[in-house]
Amino acid sequence: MQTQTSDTFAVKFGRYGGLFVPETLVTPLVQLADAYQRLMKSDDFKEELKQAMKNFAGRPTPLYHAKNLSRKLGRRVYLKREDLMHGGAHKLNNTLGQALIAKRMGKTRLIAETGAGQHGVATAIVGANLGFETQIYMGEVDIERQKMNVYRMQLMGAQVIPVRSGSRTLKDAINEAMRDWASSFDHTHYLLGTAAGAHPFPSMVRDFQSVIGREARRQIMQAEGRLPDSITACVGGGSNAMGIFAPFLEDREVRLLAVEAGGRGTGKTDKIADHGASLGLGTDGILHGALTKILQDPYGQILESYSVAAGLDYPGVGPELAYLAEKGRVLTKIADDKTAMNGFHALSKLEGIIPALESAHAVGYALEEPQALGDLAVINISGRGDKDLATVMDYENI
Amino acid sequence: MQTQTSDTFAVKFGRYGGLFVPETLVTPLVQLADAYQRLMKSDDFKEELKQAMKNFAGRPTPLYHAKNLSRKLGRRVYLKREDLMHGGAHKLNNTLGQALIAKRMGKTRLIAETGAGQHGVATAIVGANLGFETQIYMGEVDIERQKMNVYRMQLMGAQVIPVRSGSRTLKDAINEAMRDWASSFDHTHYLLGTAAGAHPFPSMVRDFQSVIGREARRQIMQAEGRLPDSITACVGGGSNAMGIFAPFLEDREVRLLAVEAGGRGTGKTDKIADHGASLGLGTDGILHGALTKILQDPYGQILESYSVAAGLDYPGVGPELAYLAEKGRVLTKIADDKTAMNGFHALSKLEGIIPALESAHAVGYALEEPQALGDLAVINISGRGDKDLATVMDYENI
Amino acid sequence: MKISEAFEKAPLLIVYICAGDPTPAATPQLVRRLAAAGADIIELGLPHSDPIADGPTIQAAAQRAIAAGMNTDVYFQAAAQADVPVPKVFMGYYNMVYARGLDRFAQDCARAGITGMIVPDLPPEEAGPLHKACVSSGVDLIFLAAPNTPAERLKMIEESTSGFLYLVARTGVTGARSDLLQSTHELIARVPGNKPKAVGFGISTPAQAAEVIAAGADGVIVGSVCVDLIARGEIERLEQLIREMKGAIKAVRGKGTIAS
Amino acid sequence: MKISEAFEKAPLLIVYICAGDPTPAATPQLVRRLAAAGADIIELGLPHSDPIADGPTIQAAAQRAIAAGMNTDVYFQAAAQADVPVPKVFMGYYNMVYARGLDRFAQDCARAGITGMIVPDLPPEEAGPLHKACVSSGVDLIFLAAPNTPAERLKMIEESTSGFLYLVARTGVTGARSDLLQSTHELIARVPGNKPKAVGFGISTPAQAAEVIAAGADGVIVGSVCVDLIARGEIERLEQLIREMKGAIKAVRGKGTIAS
Ligand SMILES: Cc1ncc(COP(=O)(O)O)c(C=O)c1O
Ligand SMILES: Cc1ncc(COP(=O)(O)O)c(C=O)c1O
Repeated sequence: MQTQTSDTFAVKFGRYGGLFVPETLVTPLVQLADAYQRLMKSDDFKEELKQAMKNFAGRPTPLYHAKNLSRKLGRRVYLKREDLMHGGAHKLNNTLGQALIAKRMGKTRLIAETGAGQHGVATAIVGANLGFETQIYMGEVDIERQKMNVYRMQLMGAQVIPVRSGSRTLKDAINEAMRDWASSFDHTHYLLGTAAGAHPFPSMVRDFQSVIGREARRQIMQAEGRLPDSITACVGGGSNAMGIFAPFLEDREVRLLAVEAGGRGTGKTDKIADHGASLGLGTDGILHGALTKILQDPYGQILESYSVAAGLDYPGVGPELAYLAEKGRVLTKIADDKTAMNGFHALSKLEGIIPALESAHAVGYALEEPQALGDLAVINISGRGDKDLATVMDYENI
Repeated sequence: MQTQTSDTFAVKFGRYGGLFVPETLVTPLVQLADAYQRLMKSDDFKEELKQAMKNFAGRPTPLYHAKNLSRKLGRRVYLKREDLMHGGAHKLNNTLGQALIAKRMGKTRLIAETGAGQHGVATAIVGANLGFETQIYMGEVDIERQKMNVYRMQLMGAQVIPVRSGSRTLKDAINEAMRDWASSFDHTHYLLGTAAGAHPFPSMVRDFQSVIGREARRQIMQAEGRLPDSITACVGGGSNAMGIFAPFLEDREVRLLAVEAGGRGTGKTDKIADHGASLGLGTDGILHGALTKILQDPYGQILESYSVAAGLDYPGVGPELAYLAEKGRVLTKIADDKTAMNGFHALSKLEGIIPALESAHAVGYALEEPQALGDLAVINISGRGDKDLATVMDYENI
Repeated sequence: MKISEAFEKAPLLIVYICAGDPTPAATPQLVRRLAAAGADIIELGLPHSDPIADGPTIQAAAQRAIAAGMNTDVYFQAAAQADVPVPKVFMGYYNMVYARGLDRFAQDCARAGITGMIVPDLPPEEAGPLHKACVSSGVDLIFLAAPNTPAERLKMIEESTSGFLYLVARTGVTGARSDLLQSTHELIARVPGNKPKAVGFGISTPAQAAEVIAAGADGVIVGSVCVDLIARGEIERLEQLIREMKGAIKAVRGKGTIAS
Repeated sequence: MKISEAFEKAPLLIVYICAGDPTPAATPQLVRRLAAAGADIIELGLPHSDPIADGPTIQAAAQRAIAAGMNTDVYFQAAAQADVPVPKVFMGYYNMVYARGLDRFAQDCARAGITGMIVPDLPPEEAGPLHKACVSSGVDLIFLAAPNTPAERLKMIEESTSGFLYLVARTGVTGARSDLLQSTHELIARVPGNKPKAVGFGISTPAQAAEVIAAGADGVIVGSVCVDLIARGEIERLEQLIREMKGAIKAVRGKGTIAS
């Protein structure tokens, strides 16, 4: 899967990726990469992960033939149901994998960043389940708007630490977690939540998430006897997208559609980007340890992003997606807030499935450009929308 | 499974059960019973249900060996993970089954009652998915305290009808749904949400829910090579309990523990019962079409029940449970609000699983009386607790 | 008075009220006024917390009555005090009967001069024990049939009922409506056997009452409209309505004169 | 001035400030005063929106500076205006360098009299392209080593760095602390090769500075404490501190006199 490695130091995807971090973090990351490489070859570890995925997380998730949505779009549409995962999103695929690694590395504490709180919840889940002390960095602004997820984390024994620096949102929570890790790596694992950041996170998170694509591949072959014409996934940092795309990368006939957040519109590029479309509208730069596509001003200051879906509200993207998009293997699409809301309502009404606002971007895009999907399409429903009800009510002034 | 039938009219469980409804409802119920009997023998129907359970609802749900809870209780404890079902609770097992029957009977509209909103949500899900017009009766009081579930139903296209009669809670919502059905049965199916009410609901709901127990039986045999010493489930109307108990009824060595809501305490029996323990503290009577154990005053007026878990806040219980409890096959236990809160927090912290407040009654009981569970125990986690966060925060003045 | 005696003078006007509404104390006198105005049978409802066969009007009456102190003990006192020359019939939900004990309930009826029982949520198939108690106490147990009752079942119900057969004019719950349905006519026509049959649910006008009698019924039952007038305190209008209804049905098929 | 020349007079005091804090206009004069007070090398930080290696003090300074209008163009103007007889060194995050273009950035440094670059989030392994640009422009590229850097890697970093080797006194981020750690001593002792080595991160007192030099370092870097005094407008106290620190390190292993 890895398109190029610069010797043993850090995986690169074309020119993207790498390991751009303060020296203090280099060795912890290298050790993590080593442990990860080693454990992914261990049958014992793989079996432990497999059992946890099955008995705790609820895998496999179904691939559901959405008959009503199919009728509406005039093609066969299947939904990969990550909304049925424990915790309510694909996030647990990754946190479970990383926490099991951390355990084997002898770590006793987990730290993580979170924006909407989904990754924080998924980290709190594994923290409780596997007996870690768990601390979650979360921007003060996000704490305010995601009270219920804050409470879920606390219920599971995690401590939520307010981040007051910068824009006080996700990107600053990542900064703060990295700062913590720079002095705590001895006993602490930094559990990054998406397929972005420094090596080995993009590869590791992709690998843990690619269970989505492996299952989907088996399931669509069983249901239809062929590969789909397209796979559509939303992109925040890129973990659910890379997770479902990865096992199909060699199948050139499968169109891979990455839908980013268009937010309030893609015009502005001042101090604040009114969107989260780093893949489509960003430029090359370094953020959180990797060279990738980012939203930045001409001097290299990172812009604040925006999306109604907190999980897509990030000014960077995983380096592998940046590479695949540039190569043309992944097609970059944009769905704005309104399109996402449309997807949210349509899937709820048509199928009785309330998608996460993040996933609703993928659905909304499909509703707008059905012909892009081909005859047989898979859409990744990365999470459920229960967490978003207050946001949607707010958005619609209910 | 049915212990006695009084010819073809209505199944009885010992003296419990039956069909005590206005004449207008007799024929619709008899027709439903006939259709149900017929369809449960149809391979075609069974296959359709099986596929929907697998691809849409997310079955099988795991049977999870909860290591931390096991350690705490000093015995092996497995959790049946109905919290991972689509919609967040076991309710969909039943609504999916009934809606598929309704479809085959040519009905175009679903009505249902709901208290906490879980059954309403599960009905709205199948309504949307299978193309029914859907109306949900819900007490005005419950609408006020379960705003998010009301919104979920509406998102999926269901109409929520406020019930202003009686105590304006679940029992009155059932009354109102029965009144609707008395004139709408031609094109409408009344989708009752628990294993209570008139024949054929108690048998039908039990049968649809008993997929829980069938899976659990297979799973525990696979994991442990033997049947459990006990199975613990919470009881509102009795659907999740009967669902997991039913396949074990013949296995006398498996202790079946039915945990009811003790609410604020079991002392009072004035106009309002401060609990929901109809099985343990109720007396014989007729409610919603069945002879069963109910909470009533000496004259036969139905008492208002109470529990912090809205889904257990019902002054009746399914007739089969009443029979099994009287026979001693099912042991009746009571967990009050405080015990349930304890279970809620303990499972969240120990395992990273936030249970529904209903299910938390079963967990709380287990924490209080671990020795009652034997060496190998199964606890049914009938739903997830996301719906209850505001309630718990309120309860704890957070 | 036995119900069967009353039906010798069919067509009859049967009037339902909710005992205890507005107060338990008011009930005996109210019953007397209804009988005086022309009611041939008084159906005296025992209010229940969960009246699933009833529409909003009777639900509300039941709530008022319960709040005013009505209960089964008070009910029988009130019924006994309501000394009228026409049959009194109990109407109420099975749980209220069950809670008191079937035998005791039937005996209490007999003692209070109640000669029939209508239990709308008790189909004949489930009624064995109560039937036995009623027979012991000499109380008629009256069953209901509905427009959607199939032929075979209708026959069984007709055979099971005693006193009269209660024909439900329409599917749905109690409550005044202004129309009458084709299905009501069909139901009346479909009934086998020779027992008296009275039609209720939704009948509120003299014209409807007349229509039902013309269609072959032996009695007409009015409920919600009466309960509604009582709720508004318009007892004289209620008496007037009873007189008009009585006139209307007797005009169709009567002895020519209005009783009392 | 070339960095290597400066280290001929080791031990050195290296002072970090955040360019543009409190205002871009104030920076050149501030640099002059620091040099005049005894700073042997000035590290001029280019503020970044996301300074992951920095603690709260420098984060806040960066935010103030950006708000006050600091950007890369302004930075180079200010640096050029800050004409001092000691080396000026760029300190900033890689994205700021990358955004301008590596060659252009190195050339701008040279043009502004900046003779070294410290990029804390750029390990040698990723620094190939910038190294080339620096060589072309005659600018030293200074790498960092940390207490948790393993031996082999330490060797590689020492070989890669030019100007001097930046030893991170402790794991974690920048920010004043009052202690010094055993691991700092060990790190100083562990460094192979002969390049000058300066210790920074958390050093804020003359005693700490002296301890570091006594342990074998060729320079000591102070940052957060200076930024803090600037934030409070206490420039004279800053000058005083620099004088004291300079005195302390020279007392350990110096030519006996305090420079300037
Ligand atoms: C449900 C859901 N989908 C998608 C995302 C976006 O993240 P990623 O791009 O890593 O899948 C998030 C992030 O929180 C999420 O919660
Ligand atoms: C999660 C959950 N568990 C249990 C119950 C109680 O119902 P039953 O006894 O039918 O399982 C409910 C009812 O809403 C529920 O939502």
